[in-house]
Amino acid sequence: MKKLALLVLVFSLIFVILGLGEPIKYGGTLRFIGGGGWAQFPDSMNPLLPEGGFSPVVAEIYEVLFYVNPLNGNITDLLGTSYEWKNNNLELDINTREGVKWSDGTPFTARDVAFTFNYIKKYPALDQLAVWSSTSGLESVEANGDNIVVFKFSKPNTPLFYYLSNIPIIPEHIWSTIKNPVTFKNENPVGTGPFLFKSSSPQNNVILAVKNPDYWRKGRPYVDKLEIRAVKSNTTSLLMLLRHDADWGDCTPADPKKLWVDKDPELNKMWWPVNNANILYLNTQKTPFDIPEFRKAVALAIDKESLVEKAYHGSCGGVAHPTGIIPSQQNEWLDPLLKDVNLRYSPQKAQELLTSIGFKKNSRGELMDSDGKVLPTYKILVGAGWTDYITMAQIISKNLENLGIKTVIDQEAGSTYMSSIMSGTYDMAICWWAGEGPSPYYYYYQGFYPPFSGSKIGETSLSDYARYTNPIITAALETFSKTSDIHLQKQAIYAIERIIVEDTPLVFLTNRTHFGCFSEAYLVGWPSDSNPYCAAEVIDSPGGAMITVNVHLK
Amino acid sequence: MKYVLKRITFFIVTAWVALTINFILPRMMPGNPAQAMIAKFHGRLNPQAIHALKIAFGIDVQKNLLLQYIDYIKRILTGDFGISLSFFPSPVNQILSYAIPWTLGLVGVSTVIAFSIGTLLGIRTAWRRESTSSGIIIPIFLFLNSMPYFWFALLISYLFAFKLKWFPLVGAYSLNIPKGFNLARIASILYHAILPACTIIITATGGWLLTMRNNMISVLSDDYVAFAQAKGLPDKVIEYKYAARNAILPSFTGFAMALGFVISGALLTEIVFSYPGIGYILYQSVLNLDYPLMQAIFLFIMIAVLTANFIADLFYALLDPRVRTGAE
Amino acid sequence: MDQIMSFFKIKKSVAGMIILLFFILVAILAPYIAPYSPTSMEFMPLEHPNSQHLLGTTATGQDIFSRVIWGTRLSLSVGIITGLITIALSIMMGITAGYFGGITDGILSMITNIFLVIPGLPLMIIIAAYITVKGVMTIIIVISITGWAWGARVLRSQAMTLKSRDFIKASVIVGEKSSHVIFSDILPNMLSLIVAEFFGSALYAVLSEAGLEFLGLGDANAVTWGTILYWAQNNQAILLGQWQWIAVPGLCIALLGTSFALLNFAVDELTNPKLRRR
Amino acid sequence: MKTLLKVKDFNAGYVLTSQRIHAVKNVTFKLDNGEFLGIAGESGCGKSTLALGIAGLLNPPGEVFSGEVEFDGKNLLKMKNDSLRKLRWKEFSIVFQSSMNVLNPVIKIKSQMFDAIQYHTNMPSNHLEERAKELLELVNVSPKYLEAYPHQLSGGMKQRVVIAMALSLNPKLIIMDEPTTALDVVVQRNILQEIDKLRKKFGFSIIFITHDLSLLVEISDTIAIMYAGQIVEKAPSTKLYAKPLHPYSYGLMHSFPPLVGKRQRLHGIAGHPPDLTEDIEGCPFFERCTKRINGVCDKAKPSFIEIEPGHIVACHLYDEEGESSAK
Amino acid sequence: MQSDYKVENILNVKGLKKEFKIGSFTNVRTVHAVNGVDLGIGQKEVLGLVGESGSGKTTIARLIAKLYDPTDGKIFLNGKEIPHKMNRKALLNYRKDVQMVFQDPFSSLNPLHKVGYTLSRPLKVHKIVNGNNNIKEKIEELLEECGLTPAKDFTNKYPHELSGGQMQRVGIARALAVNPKLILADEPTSMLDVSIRLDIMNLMLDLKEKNGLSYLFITHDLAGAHYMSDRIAIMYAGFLVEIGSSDDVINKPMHPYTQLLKKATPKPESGLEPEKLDITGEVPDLTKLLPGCQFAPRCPFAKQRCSEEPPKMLQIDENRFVRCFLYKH
Repeated sequence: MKKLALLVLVFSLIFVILGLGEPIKYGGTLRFIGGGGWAQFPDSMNPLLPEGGFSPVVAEIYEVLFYVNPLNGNITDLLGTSYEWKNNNLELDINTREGVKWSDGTPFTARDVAFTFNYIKKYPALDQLAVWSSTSGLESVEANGDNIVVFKFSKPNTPLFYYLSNIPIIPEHIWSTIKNPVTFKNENPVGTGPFLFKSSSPQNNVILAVKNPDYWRKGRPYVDKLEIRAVKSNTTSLLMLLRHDADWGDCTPADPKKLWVDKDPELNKMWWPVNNANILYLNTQKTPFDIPEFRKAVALAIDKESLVEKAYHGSCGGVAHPTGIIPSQQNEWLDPLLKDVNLRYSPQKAQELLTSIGFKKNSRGELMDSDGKVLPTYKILVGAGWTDYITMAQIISKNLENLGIKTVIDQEAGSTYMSSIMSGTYDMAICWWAGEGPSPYYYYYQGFYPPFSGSKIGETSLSDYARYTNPIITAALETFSKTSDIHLQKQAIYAIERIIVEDTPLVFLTNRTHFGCFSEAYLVGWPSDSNPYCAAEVIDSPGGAMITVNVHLK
Repeated sequence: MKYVLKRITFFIVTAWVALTINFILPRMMPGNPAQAMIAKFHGRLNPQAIHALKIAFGIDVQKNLLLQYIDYIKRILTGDFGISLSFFPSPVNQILSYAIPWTLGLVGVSTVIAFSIGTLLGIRTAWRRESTSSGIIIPIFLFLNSMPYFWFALLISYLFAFKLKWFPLVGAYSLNIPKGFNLARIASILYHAILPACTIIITATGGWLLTMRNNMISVLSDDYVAFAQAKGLPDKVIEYKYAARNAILPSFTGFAMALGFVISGALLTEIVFSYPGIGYILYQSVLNLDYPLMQAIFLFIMIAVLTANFIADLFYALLDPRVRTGAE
Repeated sequence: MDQIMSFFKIKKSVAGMIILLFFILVAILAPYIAPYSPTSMEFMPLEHPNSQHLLGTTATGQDIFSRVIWGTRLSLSVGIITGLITIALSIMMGITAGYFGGITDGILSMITNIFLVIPGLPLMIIIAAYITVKGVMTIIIVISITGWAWGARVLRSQAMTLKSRDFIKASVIVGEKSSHVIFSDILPNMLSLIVAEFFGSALYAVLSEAGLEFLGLGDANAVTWGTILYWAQNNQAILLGQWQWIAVPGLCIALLGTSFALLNFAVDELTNPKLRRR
Repeated sequence: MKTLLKVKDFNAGYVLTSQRIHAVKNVTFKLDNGEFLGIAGESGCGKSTLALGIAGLLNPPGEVFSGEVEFDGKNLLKMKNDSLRKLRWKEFSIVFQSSMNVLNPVIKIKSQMFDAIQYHTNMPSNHLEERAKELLELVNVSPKYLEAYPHQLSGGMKQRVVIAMALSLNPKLIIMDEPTTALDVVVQRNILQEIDKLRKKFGFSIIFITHDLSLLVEISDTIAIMYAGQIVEKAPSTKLYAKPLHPYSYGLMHSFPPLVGKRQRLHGIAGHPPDLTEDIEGCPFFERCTKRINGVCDKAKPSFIEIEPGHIVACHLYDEEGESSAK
Repeated sequence: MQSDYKVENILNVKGLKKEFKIGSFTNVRTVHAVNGVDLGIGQKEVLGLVGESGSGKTTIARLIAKLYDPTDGKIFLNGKEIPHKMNRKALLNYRKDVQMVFQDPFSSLNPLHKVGYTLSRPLKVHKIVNGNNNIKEKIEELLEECGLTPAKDFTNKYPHELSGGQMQRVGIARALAVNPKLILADEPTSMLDVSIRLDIMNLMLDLKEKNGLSYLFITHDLAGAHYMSDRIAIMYAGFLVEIGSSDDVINKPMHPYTQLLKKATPKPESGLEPEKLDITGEVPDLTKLLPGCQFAPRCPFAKQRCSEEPPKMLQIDENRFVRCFLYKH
């Protein structure tokens, strides 16, 4: 009898193990390495400063309401458990999680959430996502009891949910006494997140964090420790990864396949999901860039395949779609009629288009406008030292030369580059979409919404770098933001896409990606195409924090 | 005393001019730190953050340049360098305090070693001028001195740290060592410093060698050396007490300058070895238009150079009585 | 004449001349030596050295050998032109200060000292980062602005020494104008020092250019040894097994630098009476 | 009197990459204990090379080609470097031409006085100070200057210090190479007076090299006249002054306008010395000589003739052959 | 005021004074190089200026040559006062009359220029002759005049191909090129070999006769001064202490310093036993001007008064002046 019982026990154990899969191993250290971007980790742990303004460990300490995966819009509940739009989308109710405690033991309530939002209203310097800006329509945030937060709007703005859910929530009982939160460094952070700050060594550029034993998600995180390190060059971070001195790197090997994956395909994994696009901005406030046919001709004249190959060794997620929509959002948001539209490299078509608007080449092969004037030499603006952009510019320059358009490459230091783009003094510039989000709305909104555009050259254009606006697009954007009905939103997006394809306000070059290099030497559970629980964001963002709670020992 | 006064006058005037240049230069350039931030994050930063950043950085209101200048001078005089923009909101002083000790340690010690080796070799090659070894040593060091030092750093880092794994790839010390001042930590620091120090020493020694050699040869033809010989003194005494002691004097100014510039760090070495130090910080502060940090570092460098010069002059006076007593 | 003859007797100067002449020849003959255009991206990327591509190809499919050959032109020009501009600035500041003395000297020396005290590389970074038109000319300007002060100091003291020589006084008493005294009496007598300083500046220029390019502050679009290194490093050439991509341009810089250093050394050796081998 | 120094067939010069300068040719002379020998000659006549060569201080490219130097019974040229070094300063010392610059500017006088004494004698350090003070007092320099640096002394004082140093080990011979040329006449006279006093006191010999013949005839016992690397005449100073035999000596003697007496036109020696890189067939003075005998003087080297005891001359005018053809 | 100012002199200086500042910024000391010197040089006269190094004799020459601006005092050329600051034209005119020969022939010729070029410059600058051929002719004439024959051989030579004496002759030819009235000769023979010195002095004397020149002949050698000069002036510590005809000063020196100089100078012609000196030869410190006579600390005849009150120049007879209290004041 005893023996039988033992046997049953053993079998049932085996059954359990087989049935539930392998048990996850606990322990170990997750070693992150960042290259290039950080000269030195900021030692501030104030989560309300802009990204990069705080120590990367902060994202592991402070949580947001929801993690909205920008790749697919999937929502992971964090401090929020559900939300509901009410009153013609003029009110948003968010239910907050019960039983969560701040790391100092104080219970977390909806009042902390309301406090956080009202706090950044009071200190505009902390409102990094501009949720309180005049265009957002947000009017008030109040707690309704311990578990509900009510957001009231003066006009409907459903896309704001994405930004609202991305604000790190801070404990009222600590922050209410802070005199100047803008320069507050928050050296003893108290949060609700999966990790607790342990120490930092600014000299070595290393930050250590340990698992929060009282974290509300039972059993998470799997690893005991986080070791976050920055090195001063991209190559060094790659060398660290190759030496298995790091498990996860935010590094951009020139050719990630050859330099990383192929060196040990068993262990070396990369996932570079597309999150943005590289765009050749044509300054539409300057002739001839104000002529749609000219813009389209430029688009057709550029060998985008070659850009993908030469500038990115094929690992940028391919040629961008003519609408600029990233691939993972195309199934849902791309107008089916536009599915097969492309602006494939065709110098001949480009030539024809130019001829159609009266542009001709002269005997020396220089392009003349319809008045017979030779086009001047245009500058292609890129950031100094950005090799991918410089390579693209070199190719574009050669491509345009075939059309008879002379260009030179203008390499500017970061601030000058951005200033030229924003003030509209550039001719052509390679840059990115000035906005990311779980649907194309966010790109289009930042890219074409009139308040973000400068009315004339010299006037600041906050994010509409091409300085292009279109009443149909404006109307469509407004329709989208007024509704929470996905069908209506889709129609609005389709309308915008059609304008873009027709008018070519921007020349889309290649896709852009996040750069996740993961090593399975010690840890597994990394995000991937088959398990895209986040977008391989860097560790200092809510998306990065998703990775730290998901990886575990092999 | 008058000598000191004179040096101080020069010190102050130079510092003032340099400070002013320091103030004007970055402000002549287009763009602002908030835009630099946007560029730096390659699209990761929401463009709407510009507004918030400007408020945080205090650049939302355009102030009169003169007022800014007065404010700037005032701040510097009170030792308040403000808050860094690229490492917002860390105070500039704090960032410097993280970086400067490492720079001083690595670059300073390497410079001293390079100077010592170079000077010693310079003495020897000058003394044994016609020997074959001198004939070989000089071209070798000329070559080493002509190498781009970052290139050399790349090669040795790849070879000795990555391939052979004899040395660590990055950092200033190992993480697995208990905090505080202990032997293991010192050993670890030294271990991490070997490769970066080697790049500096190997590429810098040649310069000192040549300077010292030329000084030494000049001195060797001086009459007091011949006189010492006539006195029947042993060669070593002549070589060091009579020749080297005098020949080293002109090297001091250069050495002091070099020591002063130690503060500016060895940017490319820091990058290749991810070694902490002021060079990279300065580089970042420039790229990110971090005026407060940039200004502070420049000021520090200049003060260091001027101070080093000053000390060198005093030291010179100590070693050369002609200067001390004001002979012509 | 004697000096020129003995110049050729110093082995080091001959070695320096040979290396320099070699590079000058390569620069002049670049179109004939280089098999391909240095900017063409038409080849298979990352080929290892083979008979078609002696030094392999870059990640963007450029022929590295052709780039190194063409790069000689710009790198050498940067070295020489910067050397010339630097030495011209040094002469202007140093000799004017040394010859005229007095207040002129006071002001010019102060400026020189300030430029000596301001750290070179950081200043270069600042200027290079902010000059809005990127190009080789920028690099030349930047290095010249930051590099003339040492030379000026040396030339100033030399001018002061020369000024006390009797033949200068003789020229003054004959009634010569200051400009004539400077150009006919002072400058020619400092020629050897100027030549030595020139080679010193050229060495400094070549190394600084490489450093600036390596940091990405130069014109990444130009073909120089510095940019070849920059692209190689950015493409992690060593990890790709493309050793030659990084080794060859670096070696070229070091060799050109060595030739300048050797020539500097030789001129110094020859004309400094105390260093001269009797 | 005992002979202290014998120099025989001494040849020295400079070997350069392109040429070889034969600066001292077949010089032979003797120096007695306590003798004051003056060597007079113009720049480039090889007098300094001779002095350095005797002392074994001719540094490359300088070189002693051949000859013998017998000092106190020891052959200096055959000696090993180390033993020669021990001899220097102790047995013979040398005071340089550029005596203003022979003191190391950055070291105290004291230390520069001590080191030679220490090296050669192992004198205990408490005695060193004593000795140094004594030496300075000998040359009329206040002992307080022991603590001074060279630049704090005037030129005359520096020269006195150097002379004191030369005396420090009681050498038998002091070679003085134009020790007073750079000094003003009054200072020069003062120092010479002192040297004379010291010589009488300690009895050392002096080889005194200068271009100033009028000075030399006043101070030295014997004078040797050098021209183009050779001694052309050697005689007791009184005799040389009264009757210079060699045309060069005569010319040199009359190149100094007299201070007192009537002003009258004098004439120097026309032309300039020969190039020492080339071998001269006959008499080196041939080109400039007013009494030259063509076909003799330019063909054969004159040999030494002792005209009177102690008065020797190398001139064809005085050898039999020359004399006959002159008449 | 006692002085030998004479209107008919080619050059007169009155109260000439020069101070140099040494050190810089805050550590300035003043060197009193020349302290109120009065001098006159007559037509076709050689004035010998004798003194030890640092006595200010070279400074006087350079002041007269307009290489320095005087701190105080006046210079008269042909009886006309010469302003301190002149425009280029006036200065050229002055330089045409007053030229200089330097001490060191090795340093006074630019080593990179041929003799012909060096000599052509004054001819061109002062437009003495025009046309290349004429210039060439004139150069050869000058060279021959200075004993450099055949002249054609010398025009194409570089200084290093010449001997010291030849270089000095070129230096004299250069000074002569503009037909000056006065030549300032700053120790022109002291760097030359003894056998050459007389030749140069003789050349200068011949040229004087031939061209009607005047010389200021500076030397530290009393015998040389005696040989060359009509009159001799003795300087000490920036002061003129004695002046008189050459024979008078040498044979009957009045100032104790002149007497000392004479004693110290070798003169085998008056007996081979050197005269004993009882004065130490320490040089005066020019940065500290003494209240009395500068020579007082060394003077065997010094009295109380000598260190309290500066002696004035005392006229002994028409040509003789001495600055000493030993003589009736």
